[in-house]
Amino acid sequence: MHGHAPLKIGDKEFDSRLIVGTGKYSDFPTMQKALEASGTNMVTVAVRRVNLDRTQESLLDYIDLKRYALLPNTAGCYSADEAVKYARLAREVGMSNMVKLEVIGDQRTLFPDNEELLKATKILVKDGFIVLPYTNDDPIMAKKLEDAGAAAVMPLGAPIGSGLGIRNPHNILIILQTIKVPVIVDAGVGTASDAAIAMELGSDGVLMNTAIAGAKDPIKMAEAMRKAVEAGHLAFLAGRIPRKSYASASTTMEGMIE
Amino acid sequence: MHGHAPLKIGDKEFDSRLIVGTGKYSDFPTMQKALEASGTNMVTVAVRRVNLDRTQESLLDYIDLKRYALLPNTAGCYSADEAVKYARLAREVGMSNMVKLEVIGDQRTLFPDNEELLKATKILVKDGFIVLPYTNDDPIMAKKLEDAGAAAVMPLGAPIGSGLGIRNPHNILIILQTIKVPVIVDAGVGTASDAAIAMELGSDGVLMNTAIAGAKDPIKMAEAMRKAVEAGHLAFLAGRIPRKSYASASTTMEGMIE
Amino acid sequence: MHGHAPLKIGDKEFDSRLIVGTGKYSDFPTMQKALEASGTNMVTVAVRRVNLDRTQESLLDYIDLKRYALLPNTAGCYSADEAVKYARLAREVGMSNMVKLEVIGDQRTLFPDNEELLKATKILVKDGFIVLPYTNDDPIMAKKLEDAGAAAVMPLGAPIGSGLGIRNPHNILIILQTIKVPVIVDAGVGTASDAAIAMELGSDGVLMNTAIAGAKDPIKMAEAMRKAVEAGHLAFLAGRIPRKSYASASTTMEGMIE
Amino acid sequence: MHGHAPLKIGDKEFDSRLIVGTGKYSDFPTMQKALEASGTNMVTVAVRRVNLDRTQESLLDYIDLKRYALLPNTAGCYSADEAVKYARLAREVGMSNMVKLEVIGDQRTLFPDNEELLKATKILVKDGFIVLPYTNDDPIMAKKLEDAGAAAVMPLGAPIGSGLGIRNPHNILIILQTIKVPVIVDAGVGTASDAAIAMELGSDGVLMNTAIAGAKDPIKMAEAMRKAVEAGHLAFLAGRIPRKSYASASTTMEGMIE
Amino acid sequence: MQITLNGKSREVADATTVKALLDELGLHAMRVAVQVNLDIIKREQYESAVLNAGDKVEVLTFMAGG
Amino acid sequence: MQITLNGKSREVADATTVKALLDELGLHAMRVAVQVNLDIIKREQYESAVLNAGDKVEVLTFMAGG
Amino acid sequence: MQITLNGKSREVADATTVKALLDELGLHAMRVAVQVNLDIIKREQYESAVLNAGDKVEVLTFMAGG
Amino acid sequence: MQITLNGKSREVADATTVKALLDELGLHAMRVAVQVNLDIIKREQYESAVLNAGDKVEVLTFMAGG
Repeated sequence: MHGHAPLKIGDKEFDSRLIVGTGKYSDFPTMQKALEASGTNMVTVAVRRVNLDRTQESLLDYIDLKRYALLPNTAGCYSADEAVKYARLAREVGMSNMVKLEVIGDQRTLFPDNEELLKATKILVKDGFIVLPYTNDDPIMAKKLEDAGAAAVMPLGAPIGSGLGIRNPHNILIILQTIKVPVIVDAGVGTASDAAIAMELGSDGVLMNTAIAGAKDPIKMAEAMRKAVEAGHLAFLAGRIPRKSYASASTTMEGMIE
Repeated sequence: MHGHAPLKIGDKEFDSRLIVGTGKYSDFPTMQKALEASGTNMVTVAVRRVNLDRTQESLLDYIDLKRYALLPNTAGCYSADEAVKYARLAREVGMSNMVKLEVIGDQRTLFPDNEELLKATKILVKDGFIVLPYTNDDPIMAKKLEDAGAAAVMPLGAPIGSGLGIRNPHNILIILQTIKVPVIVDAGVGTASDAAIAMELGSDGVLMNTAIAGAKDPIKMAEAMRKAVEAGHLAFLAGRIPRKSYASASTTMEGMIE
Repeated sequence: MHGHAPLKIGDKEFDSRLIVGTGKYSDFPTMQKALEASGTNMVTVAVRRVNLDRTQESLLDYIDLKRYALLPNTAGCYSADEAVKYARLAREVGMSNMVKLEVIGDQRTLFPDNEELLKATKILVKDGFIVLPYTNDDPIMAKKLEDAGAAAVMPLGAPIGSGLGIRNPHNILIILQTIKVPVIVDAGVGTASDAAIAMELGSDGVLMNTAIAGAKDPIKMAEAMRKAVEAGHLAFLAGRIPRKSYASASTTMEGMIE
Repeated sequence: MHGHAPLKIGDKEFDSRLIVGTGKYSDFPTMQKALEASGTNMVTVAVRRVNLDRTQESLLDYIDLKRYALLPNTAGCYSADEAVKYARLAREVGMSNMVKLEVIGDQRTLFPDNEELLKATKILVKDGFIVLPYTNDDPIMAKKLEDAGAAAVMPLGAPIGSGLGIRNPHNILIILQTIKVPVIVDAGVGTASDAAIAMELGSDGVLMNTAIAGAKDPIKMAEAMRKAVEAGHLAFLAGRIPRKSYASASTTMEGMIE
Repeated sequence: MQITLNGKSREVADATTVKALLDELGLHAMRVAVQVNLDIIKREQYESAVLNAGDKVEVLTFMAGG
Repeated sequence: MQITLNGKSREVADATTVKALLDELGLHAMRVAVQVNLDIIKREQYESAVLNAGDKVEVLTFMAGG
Repeated sequence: MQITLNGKSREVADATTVKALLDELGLHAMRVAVQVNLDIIKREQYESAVLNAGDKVEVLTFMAGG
Repeated sequence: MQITLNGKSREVADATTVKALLDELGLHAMRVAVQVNLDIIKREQYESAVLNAGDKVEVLTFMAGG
């Protein structure tokens, strides 16, 4: 049941329900400290050409592989074929057979092309990958992805990097009621309460990058996100009070002087 | 500046920015564990007749006074005179000269009667109390209460016990920009994200009771609230990313295969 | 009962539930056409020094007094005394004993100073005025104003000219359940749907100025507002469907080919 | 440009931007009056078995075909093949080659199966139909449907019959910026302001059924919807004021007594 | 002979045409669609289309729907 | 003599009445309110109300406002 | 003599002091507030404050509240 | 001979293997993926895979990304 069992993807269990991206940091040491502060166990990476001039440092020098599982993405891919290609290249690098599968449909919104995404998911699942597709908040598509063998489904809350929060919590809720594999809200989170809201819905996890990397103080924001995800998850488990239109006193009148 | 300095009320500083009520718990041991889990340093209490039959236990047997400051309230008072009377009785009990000043204007909403509230605030401040008035989200009234000597101002987010969250964050924000004394959002919080939102606005603290006591698992919810308040406060300090209508990639296209 | 009987203020009935301000128009002919398009029967005016140089035209040359009742305001007044003075000057001008009573508490928000507002209301009611106080969305204050003899209560939806809409519909609803005199939402409307929402709550009317005068095409927006107020009011009377979390088909499966 | 030119579907122009369903009315005369009050020029119908017992009246006896264009739907179809079959049966009935194409993906939400929907759209466009697909608020899918030859795209605001309004206006806006064919918000409208909001976004039209048929007074609600659609459309054309965090006076201080 | 009409079995004369069936049913030919055994029968075929025993006939029209 | 009219000093004949002032200003008596030194002058007093040197006179009317 | 204690009538010895009453009730003087006929009795007065027949005595303390 | 490496032309010895190329580039074989003319070269083939003049070689690894 969503949000209850520990987060399990493929056969790995993860203590933290927060997955963090490695992009957009001012420098690697800041990224490294932010990852630590976030308490995450899984970080996303991209597959790109090595830079042959020795000037740049390597990302991997700043990621402790004993501490963090790597989740390679297929960011920047606009077709199933291209995404499949990048997933295979990622696997060749040899540190993970998981893939955050992105097939982008439009440059301005970076919304997924679900038709191509489903195609790529089927190919990669058959090919033995643990596939985590980045999709929109369409419960019907979420079900198709689960049926295609996705290890988790990652609906967006809002456009990548927009910080608009969970635009349509009602759809996320319906996705949670519709599929059995873990639901990880990916994209849209702007601040701590957004992450808490995602978890309060019963989501199994949250994935974010810009909200941390783009904050004025990424390390502090990473800590905020760790606590927000835990807070939202605990609140989900604790069972919130119902909303009421009127007040209900927390102090009884009984025992007042008549 | 709000949210930056540690929470200071009168001359006392408080590590936790969460103030918790003691009402509505199923039993005192549950309350005791919830207070612990919340990490609070200040709890609200009411002033009521002692029960002369020995059957009931005493609340105070379950509150470690070395750990928690007591904030007596004037709940159930519908006039300045009555509230002043209860504040003085509270002081006589002799453990606090602070008072959560409530003057209720209507039974169904438990909204404050600001006219009477301001009157009572002036009287009690002159009388040496540290006054924390429970008011609505009216910035003009907040300023009048500050000018009257209130040690903090406690605007409501929504009706007491309603769990409707912060109905009008814009007004809370304006209150924060208008007054200098601590602003503590009191009433309305229903779940963790509500508390986070209150803190993200830059509030100095949050006061709640029903959201914890009324949860299916009050102890877990208390822990959720502790983390949510910390998360929201850290996010405020960290400086969130701006909201944008469109996406901004967290992974660069640079270095892709041409 | 709110929203049911025709809008009646003092002893005058008004066909239109839309009250329009005369400020901020690029020119008087545009204002005149906008007032016509809005279908309003009542327009607000300010009391200001006559300009002694003949260069400027007079507002009143563009307002057909057979068609529009005048509602003078006390805009710009920051104390009960000042507001009372302007109300009396308005009455001396001799076209109306109604007054849109404004006592401003703060320049940046233009929120009302309810304490002074209540004082001024009592004075002016005793003095025979038909008083329409501009207040915030506090149900307790609304009741005090009604008890003081206000002919209508005009809670704000959002700051004057902000176009932020009805920030806290829940409070407007409670005001409607609390008082008997007409409730006219004043300030905050930005576009047609805001006006419709105000009326759907059961309000008796809406007052606006900037939303029309500040639109790119004020005359078109005036017509939009006329229709929006009528639409919202009709929807209130018609009784909307309940909100449901899931779908309910508008077409039956019955009669499909098996 | 959306919302500017008159609503044109295929080669037909429609004065009204409101499309109304014929389902769920208590009786045909009420439906007939509601259609009149709504001012619509196009009504949706389903294709079902004729009832061979003469007891029931026929829907078509209550629809003036000179006044209303018929838009047959494929409600209740769960696959492209089934939807194509019903579209062809509808055409055989011989009053319209337009089709509101529905391919449902899930019974509880009645959300569309976009994969099957796209397939059916391609088949029916090739077959000469004027296809209006009911889809979700995914801009990428909207573009694919336009590219497949859809005459208009009809994104949902919320689940059919839910009355939850436009859950994600941001996506509707992006759809409007992404495609050129008319965008008609279909499903989700609960009351007048929802319809106004849909139009204020710049939509070309709104389609609804339950919001009118399910209202306590369907005829009054139909009139409300007519005005709301017109109001929202006019407001879109008029150009609303920008939202501002603070107030801006509608009355100048100039000319006050010093 | 027996056919199935809109899911219910019905006795009709041998070699009944679709047109004859519609007339017998008193249905306005201009307002229905007819399917026989999964094939849609075009209006111009109503006179020539002869039903056989056991045919599954569906006669549909427009009904209320959203 | 000198009076202050709407904040600006102005020369008027001695013993000018409010009515005379309004006439001189060409103002429609039915559309203004007059205040002299903080006191509102009722319309029926316009003829009898005589201004004194140094009086602060305010003449107001309805202007555009929300 | 009869007094009213927290709304219920009660028999106490004549000239009972507040302190005596609290002792009799077994109440911790450091944790209550006492009001007699609308006047709050300060703690330092507990020994000297003598109750009279018919006095309305209220003894209050902290209870659960939000 | 000339090959194209990550989009830039480069001179390498004839019959250079993928392994040789990586060594020459000083790249950790355990941290890269290699594609030659659209085919991914598995790690176990690095020693046997011989490059030809004009080959388009891509060497990729993990970089920062969200």
